[in-house]
Amino acid sequence: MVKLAEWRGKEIFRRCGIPVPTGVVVRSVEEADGAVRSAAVALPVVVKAQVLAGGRGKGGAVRFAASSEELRSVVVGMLGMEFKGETVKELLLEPKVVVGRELYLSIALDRTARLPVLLASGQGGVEIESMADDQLVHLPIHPFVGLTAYEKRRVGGAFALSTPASTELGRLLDAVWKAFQAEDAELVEINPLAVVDGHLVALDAKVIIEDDAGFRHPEYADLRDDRTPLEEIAREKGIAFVQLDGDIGVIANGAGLTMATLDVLGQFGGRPGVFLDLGGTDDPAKVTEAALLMAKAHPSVVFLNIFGGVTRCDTVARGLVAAMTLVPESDRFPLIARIRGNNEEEGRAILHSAGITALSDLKASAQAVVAAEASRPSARSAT
Amino acid sequence: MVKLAEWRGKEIFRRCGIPVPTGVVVRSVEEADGAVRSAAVALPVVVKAQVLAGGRGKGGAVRFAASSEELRSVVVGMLGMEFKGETVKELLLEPKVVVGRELYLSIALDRTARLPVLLASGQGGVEIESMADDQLVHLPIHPFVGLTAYEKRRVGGAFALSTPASTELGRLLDAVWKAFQAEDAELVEINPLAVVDGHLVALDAKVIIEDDAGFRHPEYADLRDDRTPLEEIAREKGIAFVQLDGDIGVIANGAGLTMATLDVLGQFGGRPGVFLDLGGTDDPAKVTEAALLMAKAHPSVVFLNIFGGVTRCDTVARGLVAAMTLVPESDRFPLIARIRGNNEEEGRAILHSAGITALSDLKASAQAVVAAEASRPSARSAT
Amino acid sequence: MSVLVDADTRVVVQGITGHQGTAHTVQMKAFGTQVVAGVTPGKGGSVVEGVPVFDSVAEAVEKTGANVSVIFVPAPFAKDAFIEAADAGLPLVVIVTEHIPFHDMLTMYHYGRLRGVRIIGPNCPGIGAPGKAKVGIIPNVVFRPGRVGVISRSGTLTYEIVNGIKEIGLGQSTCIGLGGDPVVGTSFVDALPFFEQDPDTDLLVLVGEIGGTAEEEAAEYLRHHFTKPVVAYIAGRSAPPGKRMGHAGAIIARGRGTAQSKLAALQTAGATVAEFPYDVPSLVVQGLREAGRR
Amino acid sequence: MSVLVDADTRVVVQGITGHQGTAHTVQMKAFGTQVVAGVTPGKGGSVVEGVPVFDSVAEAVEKTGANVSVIFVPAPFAKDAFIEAADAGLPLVVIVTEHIPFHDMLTMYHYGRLRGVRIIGPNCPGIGAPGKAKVGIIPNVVFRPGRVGVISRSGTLTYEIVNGIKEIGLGQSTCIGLGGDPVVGTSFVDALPFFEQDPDTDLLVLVGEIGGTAEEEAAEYLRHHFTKPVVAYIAGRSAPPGKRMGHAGAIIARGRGTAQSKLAALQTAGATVAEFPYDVPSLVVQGLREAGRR
Repeated sequence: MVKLAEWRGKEIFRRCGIPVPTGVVVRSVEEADGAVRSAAVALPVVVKAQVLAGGRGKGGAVRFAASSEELRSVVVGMLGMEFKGETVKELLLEPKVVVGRELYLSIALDRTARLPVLLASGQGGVEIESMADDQLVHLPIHPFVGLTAYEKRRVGGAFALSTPASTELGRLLDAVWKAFQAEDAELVEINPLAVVDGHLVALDAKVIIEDDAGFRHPEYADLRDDRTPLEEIAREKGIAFVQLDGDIGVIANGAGLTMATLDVLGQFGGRPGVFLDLGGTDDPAKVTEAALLMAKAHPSVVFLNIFGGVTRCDTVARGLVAAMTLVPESDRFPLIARIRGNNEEEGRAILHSAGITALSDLKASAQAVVAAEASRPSARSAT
Repeated sequence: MVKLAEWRGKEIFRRCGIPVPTGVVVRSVEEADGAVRSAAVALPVVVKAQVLAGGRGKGGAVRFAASSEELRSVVVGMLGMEFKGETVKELLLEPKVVVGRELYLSIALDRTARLPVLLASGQGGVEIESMADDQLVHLPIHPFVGLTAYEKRRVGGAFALSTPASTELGRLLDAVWKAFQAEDAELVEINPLAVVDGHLVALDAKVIIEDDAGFRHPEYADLRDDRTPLEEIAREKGIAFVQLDGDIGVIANGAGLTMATLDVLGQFGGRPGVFLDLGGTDDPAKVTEAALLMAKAHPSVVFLNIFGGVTRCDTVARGLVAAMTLVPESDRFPLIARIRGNNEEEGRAILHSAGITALSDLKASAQAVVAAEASRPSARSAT
Repeated sequence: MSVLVDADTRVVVQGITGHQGTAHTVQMKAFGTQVVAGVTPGKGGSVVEGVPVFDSVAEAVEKTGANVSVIFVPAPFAKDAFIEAADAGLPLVVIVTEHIPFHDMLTMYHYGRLRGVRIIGPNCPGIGAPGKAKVGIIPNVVFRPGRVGVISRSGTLTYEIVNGIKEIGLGQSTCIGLGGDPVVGTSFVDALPFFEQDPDTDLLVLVGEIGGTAEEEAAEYLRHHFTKPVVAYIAGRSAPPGKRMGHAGAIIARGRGTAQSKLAALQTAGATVAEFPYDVPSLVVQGLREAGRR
Repeated sequence: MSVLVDADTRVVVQGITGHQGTAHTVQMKAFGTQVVAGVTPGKGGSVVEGVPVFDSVAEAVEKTGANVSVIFVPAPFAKDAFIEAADAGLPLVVIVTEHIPFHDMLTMYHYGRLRGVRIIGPNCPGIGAPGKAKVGIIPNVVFRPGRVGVISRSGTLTYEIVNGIKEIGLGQSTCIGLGGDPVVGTSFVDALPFFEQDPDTDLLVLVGEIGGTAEEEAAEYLRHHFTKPVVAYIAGRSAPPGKRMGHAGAIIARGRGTAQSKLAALQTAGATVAEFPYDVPSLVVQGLREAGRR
């Protein structure tokens, strides 16, 4: 999933016909000065940190400036600040407006109905989690027919707008639906959708693009901002790699098996630090990739749990032994392996000969891993 | 149904991304001269009469000119000529090309499947009626998914193109489907779709727009070229009015009843000249409209056959009597009425008092109408 | 029993505040139909001819238990009105509106299939089952309870023929006008099984017209799957090719859809073909007699 | 009997000439499955592992009588491959391909419903009925004929659990891996009725994972409509919120989709919940014993 910064979301909105304020993105005090001097944006302005986390207003990541001096000091204060783990590198400057009303509008996926669903509320500006269900209009949109007139009337009823905003609503809803479809979005959220001088304006933009649709959207290839560098490398190799809070690295094949392995470790008091899912394969080449990637995360101990389905376990074992020799000395990690499936005894024998602990029972393996971790100081660095 | 002239069809093609030759429409020798002088089109040119009937090539409505002198003489010869009942008013000038191959491509409606259907043939340039079924690829297109890759491959197989034409085909097919949908077309036909210098080019364009979608296409409001003036007036009043070859005017309510009335007349040797369908209503106001319209067609005798469903027959009869007084003296016509339904006796009595023959039996009425026609000289003028 | 509608039919009228919607609400009620709700956006809360009006179909269904919709809204809004009815869960929608673009109707038809909604129409007179319910605009005067089923692509011609059946002393089980458009929600072939299965129908009258191949497909079905006697009439024997005869669907295109082709197919399938509309009633009597039903 | 596939299953492999397609064709044949055709556009006429390859699904169906498709084609082409299979009239399509955009899958799912096509997957291991047929990629070694049904959202974890059932001396009736994507063609709720009705299934093992509410909906169904014993395991108890755990669908979003919520729902519905995956086999034995089936 690719969460887009507000200003990128607003670019999409503009392209699809959703009205947004005229804003400028700046990355330095000089750029901010220049934006005001060139009249690209008029004072007073609102300065919005382009971070992906929510709650910016309360957290000081949205501020106002009435003069060039004030703007300079606000920009200096905001650039480089940490906000919920993100460093502020970009600021969006927009003219400060007088907001008449704040509404909520989004389209996301309803997995159960297998339909996109539009959510609308006449009480926007707060997080959707805090809205009562009866404040929300909930409308499934069938992709074969799109948003219909009766659904637009339902939203109109929830918003209870006056003209001209009321007459603008139909086109705005079409544009939001268009953005959701054309961008292969998981989420398009406008919160708040504001009434300014009687007109509808999207004051914020939250757009999440689906990863799997990347082949249709090369323009988002560089925007996977919420991944760690290792997660990014893994993604390129088709490996699911999630960094967690603990010290134990877990390599398994298949999302369910990897999760189950984490769960078992957890039950015995182990704290997993890396979730590495080979993606349902027991291909020895992929096992090698995984071992090298795991090494870079400097785990205190690694638990490898492979169910050999298609490939034979002895083949997987040989691949693993080979992989361990490729790991640089400095990055070596203690490994406990559990291999099940075709030819499993032979596979375990190969691992034993290479000095790798190889077990067959998941419970016993997990206990051994937790014991091994407890006996070692943490070697994991913050990569 | 609005049949578009070739050049209008090609404008749509151009907009949708279907390659067409660069052409110029001219309406006089001066315009043709100017087109060549300004290099809007280069000699040698093909000169195509913009008429709606088919078979232009064989009928002398498509000619060639290699020089300005020849062009002038061709244009003089073609403008104003009659072609299958149409007067040639516009000519399309296009550069003459060397055609490699001629293909056939169209999308129309399959009523039974309730799906648009794409027809393609590697042997184009002849009328589709003359193509053998096994020369035609027949592909239903589901509006919820559009043209799919496998269908495009089927067309590709039928066309057996070389590059670059083969690589252009997918986009062209998408464009044809887009034209069919976006224009609310009944038919989009490219015959021939030609290979010129290795590239695909639509050398002809036949586009028929559906009447009922007129509210989405005000741009076609003035283009209903295949209607007579009376048919056009009728259409505006919501009356179905078809001019036929005979002398008897038929007014009835409902398409089926009107057709059945014609059929019965035909069985007794009558020759209907006007089919006037009030459209399933027995509204007296509409009966009045119909009588006035019918008068303009100067029928020798008029047969009015109304089944009174919602309105009472006496009300309809009074409306009819009133209508007859509004018809100008010069346009008066003998009328035989048959009214059935609610209060029919009273209705017939009212008509009798006004001197209008009113019967109840369809067979007897039709016989009376035919007899009345036979006893009169034809008064119908060619409106 | 009857076909598609019965005494439990509860009708919501979409477009009830329009001229046609109001007029036919009166007529349906006079027929004895339970017209339980109307829908006109923005007019919710009002009452038309004793029928409560709602802003949405979903609300109408929730408050009144409506289980059939009849649509009278103008053509540009008909698609949305239908989708609203389908989304509200109604299993049967009768669309009286004419001049709906067939591109819209394609969407409606296939969306209806996806949702399990049967559409009658568009551009149709609807359904009437004497003594039970009428959903649509067939004049009340032509009906009389009986055992003859009628299925048709036309309007007033059907009224004539149904009226003729009444005048000869018989009555109808259910009459369905399928509509004269090129794309209809329910064709002859779709509707024939209902009449085959209806224990209250002894004989079927089929009224067709030129254009398309619906009658030829019906003939195929009749031949293989229909056991009751059929009397058929086809309008448009004298229609010239290439002209739209009133109905958007009534056009002889490229030599297809002629009355002759349809008549031949129906005759081959064993139907009794009426040469004139006024011959239908006596052929019905004869058909019932031969089938031992009268 | 078995669920969805049986000895009459005739498989066409879409994308048979790709690495995965070829490898699993070999495995499916080794399982005893009738793999009758492959499809790769442009490679018609060739033969892969003894299986004839065609240019189109329609041709494959016509020539070989294939009645199930399994799709291995890359994600960008999967939607078209599925529509081709649906248009060719196949009633069941197993989609192994992963990383299909859910927007594409929405179209596929609803088009499948319109066409009456059941989809298993995408991003799924498929279906295996020991002794009958396997359509997909579940390793052959884990199977053994028996009377335990397995239904799951994951792949290898299921192999582990199915293998465990074999190792304890039992066997499986049918195993279905539904896939780990947010939008799947067949969810637990859709598949449960098959197992309820399957006379060869005595007990069902349900393997779920975090994300979405499919397990909660399954629990509702189990409670009201399922009469056989159920052993359930849910992966992801230790997963942190907001992170995609391998499967696109495995994410705890806004506090919903936690293992705790799913476990509670299943327990309330009467399922026996396994704390560890390795506990499943013994709970199956116990469940069968209590049900008097062993």
